[in-house]
Amino acid sequence: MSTYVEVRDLTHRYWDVKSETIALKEISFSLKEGSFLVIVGSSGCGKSTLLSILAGLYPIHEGFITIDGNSLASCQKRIGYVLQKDALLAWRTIKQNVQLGLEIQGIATLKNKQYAFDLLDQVGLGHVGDHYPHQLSGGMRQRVALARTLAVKPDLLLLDEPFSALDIKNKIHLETLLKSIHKQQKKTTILVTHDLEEAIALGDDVLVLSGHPGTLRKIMKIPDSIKNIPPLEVRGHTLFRSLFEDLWREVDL
Amino acid sequence: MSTYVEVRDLTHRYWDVKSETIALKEISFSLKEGSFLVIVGSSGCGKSTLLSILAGLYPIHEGFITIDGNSLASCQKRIGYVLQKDALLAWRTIKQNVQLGLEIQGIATLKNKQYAFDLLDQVGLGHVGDHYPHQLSGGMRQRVALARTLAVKPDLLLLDEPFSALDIKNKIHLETLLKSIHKQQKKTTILVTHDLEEAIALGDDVLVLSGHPGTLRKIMKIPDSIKNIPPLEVRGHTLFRSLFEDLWREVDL
Amino acid sequence: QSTDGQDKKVETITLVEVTHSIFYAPQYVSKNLGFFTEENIEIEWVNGNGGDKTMTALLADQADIILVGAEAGLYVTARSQSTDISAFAQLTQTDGSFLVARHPITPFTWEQLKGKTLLGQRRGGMPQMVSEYVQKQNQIIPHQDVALIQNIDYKNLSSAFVAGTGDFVQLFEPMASKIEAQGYGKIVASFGTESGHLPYTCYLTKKSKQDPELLKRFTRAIQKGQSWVKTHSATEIASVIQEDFPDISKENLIQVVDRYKKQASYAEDTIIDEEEYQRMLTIMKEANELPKVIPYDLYINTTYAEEVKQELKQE
Amino acid sequence: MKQMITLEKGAQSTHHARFLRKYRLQNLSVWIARLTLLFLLIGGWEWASQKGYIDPFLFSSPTLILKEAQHLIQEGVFFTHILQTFLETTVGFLGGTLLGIILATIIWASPFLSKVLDPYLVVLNSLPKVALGPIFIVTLGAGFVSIIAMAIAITIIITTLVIYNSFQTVDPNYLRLVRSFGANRFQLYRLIIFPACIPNMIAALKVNVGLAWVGVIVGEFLVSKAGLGYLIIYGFQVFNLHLVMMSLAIIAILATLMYQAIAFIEHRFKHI
Amino acid sequence: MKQMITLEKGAQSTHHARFLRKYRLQNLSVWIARLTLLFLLIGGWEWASQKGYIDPFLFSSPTLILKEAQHLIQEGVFFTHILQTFLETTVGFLGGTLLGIILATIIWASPFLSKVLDPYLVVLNSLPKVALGPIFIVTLGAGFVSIIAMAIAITIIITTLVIYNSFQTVDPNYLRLVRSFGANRFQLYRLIIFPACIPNMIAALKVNVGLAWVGVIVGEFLVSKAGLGYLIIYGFQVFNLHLVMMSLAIIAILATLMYQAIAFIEHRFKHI
Ligand SMILES: Nc1ncnc2c1ncn2[C@@H]1O[C@H](COP(=O)(O)OP(=O)(O)OP(=O)(O)O)[C@@H](O)[C@H]1O
Ligand SMILES: Nc1ncnc2c1ncn2[C@@H]1O[C@H](COP(=O)(O)OP(=O)(O)OP(=O)(O)O)[C@@H](O)[C@H]1O
Ligand SMILES: [Mg+2]
Ligand SMILES: [Mg+2]
Repeated sequence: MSTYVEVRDLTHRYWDVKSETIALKEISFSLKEGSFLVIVGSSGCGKSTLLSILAGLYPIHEGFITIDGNSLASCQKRIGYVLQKDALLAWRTIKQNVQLGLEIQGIATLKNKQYAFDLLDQVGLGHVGDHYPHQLSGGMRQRVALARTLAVKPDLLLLDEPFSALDIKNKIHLETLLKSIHKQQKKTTILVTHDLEEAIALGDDVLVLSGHPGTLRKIMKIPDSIKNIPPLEVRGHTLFRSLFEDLWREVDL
Repeated sequence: MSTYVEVRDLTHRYWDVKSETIALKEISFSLKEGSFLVIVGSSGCGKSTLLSILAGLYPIHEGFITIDGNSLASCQKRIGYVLQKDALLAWRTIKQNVQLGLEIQGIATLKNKQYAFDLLDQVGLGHVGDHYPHQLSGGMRQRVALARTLAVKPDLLLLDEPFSALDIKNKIHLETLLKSIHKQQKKTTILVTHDLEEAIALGDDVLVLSGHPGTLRKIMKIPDSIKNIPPLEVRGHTLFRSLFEDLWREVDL
Repeated sequence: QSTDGQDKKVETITLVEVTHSIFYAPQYVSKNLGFFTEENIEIEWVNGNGGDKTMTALLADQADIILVGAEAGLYVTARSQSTDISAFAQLTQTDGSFLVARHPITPFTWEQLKGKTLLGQRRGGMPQMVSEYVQKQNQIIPHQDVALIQNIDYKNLSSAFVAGTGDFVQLFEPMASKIEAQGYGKIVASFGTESGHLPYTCYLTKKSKQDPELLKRFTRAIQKGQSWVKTHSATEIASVIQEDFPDISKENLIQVVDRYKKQASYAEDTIIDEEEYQRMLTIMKEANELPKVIPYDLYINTTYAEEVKQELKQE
Repeated sequence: MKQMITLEKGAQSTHHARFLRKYRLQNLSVWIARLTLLFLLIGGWEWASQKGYIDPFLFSSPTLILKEAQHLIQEGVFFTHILQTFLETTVGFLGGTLLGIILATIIWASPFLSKVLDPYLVVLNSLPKVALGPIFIVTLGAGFVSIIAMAIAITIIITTLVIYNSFQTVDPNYLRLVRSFGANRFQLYRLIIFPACIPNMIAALKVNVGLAWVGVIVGEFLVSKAGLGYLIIYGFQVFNLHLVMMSLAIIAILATLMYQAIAFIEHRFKHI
Repeated sequence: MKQMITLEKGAQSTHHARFLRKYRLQNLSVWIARLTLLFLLIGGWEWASQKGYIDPFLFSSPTLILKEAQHLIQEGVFFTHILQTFLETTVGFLGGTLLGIILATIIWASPFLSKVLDPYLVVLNSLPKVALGPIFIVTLGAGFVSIIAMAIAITIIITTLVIYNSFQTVDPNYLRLVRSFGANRFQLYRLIIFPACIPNMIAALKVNVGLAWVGVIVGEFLVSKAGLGYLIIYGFQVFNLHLVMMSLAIIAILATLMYQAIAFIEHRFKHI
């Protein structure tokens, strides 16, 4: 597999009249096609900033990013982005929510819509298509958000703490779902989390950011023996504890 | 040690004009003085309801509760309650926040205030006493909330998901703090969480609620070998995994 | 000088005038020439901004004396059970409004109103009733021969006319003169001249609260002002009242006073004649606004006016 | 016993029945208190004016007001006046709201424009619009249009500010989401900003009803041949205060009804 | 070059400097646009009236307004009028706000009372208060008190509703917290409800300033011997529209200043 995402010397600064905040400093890493990268780090170390830049929401001032060899700007529509807050539109039914991305990109054909509804089935929510978001629980809403993003068939999937507001049962259920989707579709995926167990359970690699400004501290490879088992079982795996403690030491409070 | 908290056949119903929701059904358990009980269960199974009743916020319609042999109503001031949302008063400094309970109970003597400020030191926040809450991080704010409740020297400490909004480092740091305070003050404590690992790391016993209406499913004893080690290490303990899996099976999604 | 000795204590009267106008020149003359002071009266002047509010002020005991159109008292007496209101002196005896044409017309005849639009005063007020009365007197049927706009607040009439509404407008001074001076129209007739004498603007008080001696002194002060106005030129009057109208130029003031003086709008004495009163009732009846006929004696009190006139004549 | 059963209708358990009974009894007592208060206010007014404690000529009385209304109904003009004012208010407040929304949209579309206009909007907002009446008469003529303009003038700026404000407080997560899908500014508006603010717009409507009534009444004070504001002015002119009070009462009732209608719509919208 | 440095003052890096420059240049251009607009409006008005496109007799003109002001200043009554109205407005709006807070507190203290009064508040809220003027004159007299009453009548109900509403939306976590400490209802109010709602109260003040101005101006239309509302009425009576326009301009300026003063206080409170 070839390098798909390439981040080089990326520095990001936030400005206001009074001061400058350096959120990321000289971050470089690359990602193979179809791989699953998890980014962890303490609060405020720039995880969300990095993901937002990759999602094309902020301009790049220093450094550069290429996707499949092209500049980031030219690939905007090939990137899917899932937020911690599900951001389901309260005034639309679940079905209408799922096809939002298709409408925006002007590709709401019958076929594409059908694909979106199939995804809804796949996340186990085909039966609530005509409900409104407020009628769903937190876990269900987050599954809808995932289906909505997948509906536009992104080549790169970005997830910013998608499960952090869920309780442990829901969280593991969704982790399992995400992992199986990833295995099946082989979509390049970057997930941000502050849950170290989640990172180990899902990632091919775990990237640790640290400090203010956020710098790349370490990239940890997850052994193949763990990669292919479901998230719940990973947590009981013999290697798990030592991986967790390695990560724990790297992440600063 | 003697029985301190006694809950018998407690049923709680919420009413509105259209319908009745039974939140808890015939819950009975007792708690020894100085022990640490953790309550877990899926979302909506009545954990917060149970804690609110113990905190005297809802009247008891069916069943009864005694604290140290007395009726609950007569012990209101001996109960301390910490919420998931820290609820620090935004317009008061940290010091003023910490002495809020003392003011309400009319015991804001110099000595008691000093005790409150000592607690603030103890949770490691003596240096930010003159700051306002918005200047503190989530973990710091929750520590202030804990100190505020401890300041009125409650005999029974109730905590409703106090750490669920924190990231993993902060969470474990605060768990460690709480565990050490419990060990030192030997205060009877009830903690609600949906984090099963936290339950095992902190509790002497773990009470599992399940279903709608919430019923008592199981009370699990935590082995002594785990009880006395810090929360981070508990997670690596040999017994941990099987305890976790036992709990996992009991909690319904 | 005053018959009641100077040693008497000065009494204060709250006087609410329906509006502040050159039409009421004699009372400002009395004020500025000290006629009130001579009578040991101090006046607290309040601008009532309209007949309704002025009348209300009297009814609610916020005023001792009000200067208002006589019809206001008639309405109140006719509609309430009480007959407490009485008019005891008159200040002006004709309507004070003028017919202003958009373009100069010489000579003007009322015939020329036919087929045109007249921007009139509001329904229910004396000026509007007088206007319709005068039209009928001149063989014009209101609302039929001439289109009448009667829906505009009196404060905005001149603006509306200048902005292009109507061929004719019925205006008070100093608006009429101002419009003429600016070349937006020409005064072609006077409603005051046409209608004949009426008890137009009068001083009203409550019978139940009146202090005969004080009212008499008040009437005397007004009478003195009226007599002074009668015997002096428009220019002299204008100089005396200029301080009450700082926004109006001297020439304008002279012109307006002169116009009112010439058509005898300023009453020469304070007595409200029965004949004039009956004419007013007729006008109101024709306008369909008279709820009920009020006998002269019930509403009008000429005792002070006559006594004062008598005494001043003797001096 | 019959009544007991009604009070407990829909109960799902004996506990629930007890709750429902208490709840419904309390509701009942609230209604009784409301009606008693109403009765006391109106009855007291009538009584005081009959006994002569207050002057019925100045303060009117319920029966005299009813008599006045009867009189107008007999003359066949009662509903004409009401309809006139009601129509003006409706047009004025729909117009003000619509224009406010359009203005807010324009300002939202151009951040530069919004910054430039900001101080002007503050000034226009603080200016007591009731003082502008004469200017409308001069520019728009002495009729219907001026009255509507008054109602619009009073509502438009506050609507613009409220709605522009609500445009700006739309959950930023929504914006990140649609921008990540590559939406342009127009799509942003059509798919997110506008629908997300519909509840706020309805809330603005609620405020605007009251303001539109003020505008129309003030407008009718200045220029009118018919309508409730006209009746008030005319009533004062000829000292018929029963007419004034009657008009005020009708205005109060109509304004309340319109307000409640919008509150009802608002309630419905919350429940989709 | 001097200017460059000022534009980049406080920069913490070359990137920040670039940002600051852009930001400040944009700010500058906003100000330039604002002033240009102001100049165009005033200049255009003056120009159009000098050229005779609009009638200065009806619409006045900036120079004529200034002349009018100068005239009043020379007579020494300019500031008397302004002070009068300013005073009335201040008293009216502080009074309305204070009474509104007190009323909201009373209603909050008794849930039963609040339910009973609810429909009455809705009616009072929808009633156009400007129509009540004459009633104040009858009961309170033709003076200062009536004007203040008008301002208070316009502000009090909306204040009560807004503040009562904000009392009810105080974060329930705060309430659980202090109740778990065993607080009584008075402590609840003193320690939580009241301080938590101070920002909302200040926001209510912001709305009230505008309303108080309306109330005072309308009040002065009804009864007054001095003040800006009086000048407007008087200006119409003597057909001196420059006086009217001048008064309107002063009202706009004063109302804006008061609004900004409260916005400033609001801003300060947000930053504790
Ligand atoms: N819009 C912004 N303007 C200014 N500074 C910002 C902005 N957004 C984030 N920052 C700052 O940038 C740094 C990184 O923020 P970021 O949100 O990327 O962190 P994070 O790792 O996602 O944190 P968390 O785990 O809390 O979500 C922080 O110091 C934050 O204060
Ligand atoms: N005030 C209320 N009125 C009516 N029903 C309520 C109320 N509060 C809670 N409930 C219902 O009671 C049940 C138990 O709620 P509770 O908040 O105690 O659950 P929980 O276990 O704390 O859930 P979570 O993990 O989401 O905090 C739920 O079905 C909920 O819908
Ligand atoms: Mg983040
Ligand atoms: Mg809960």
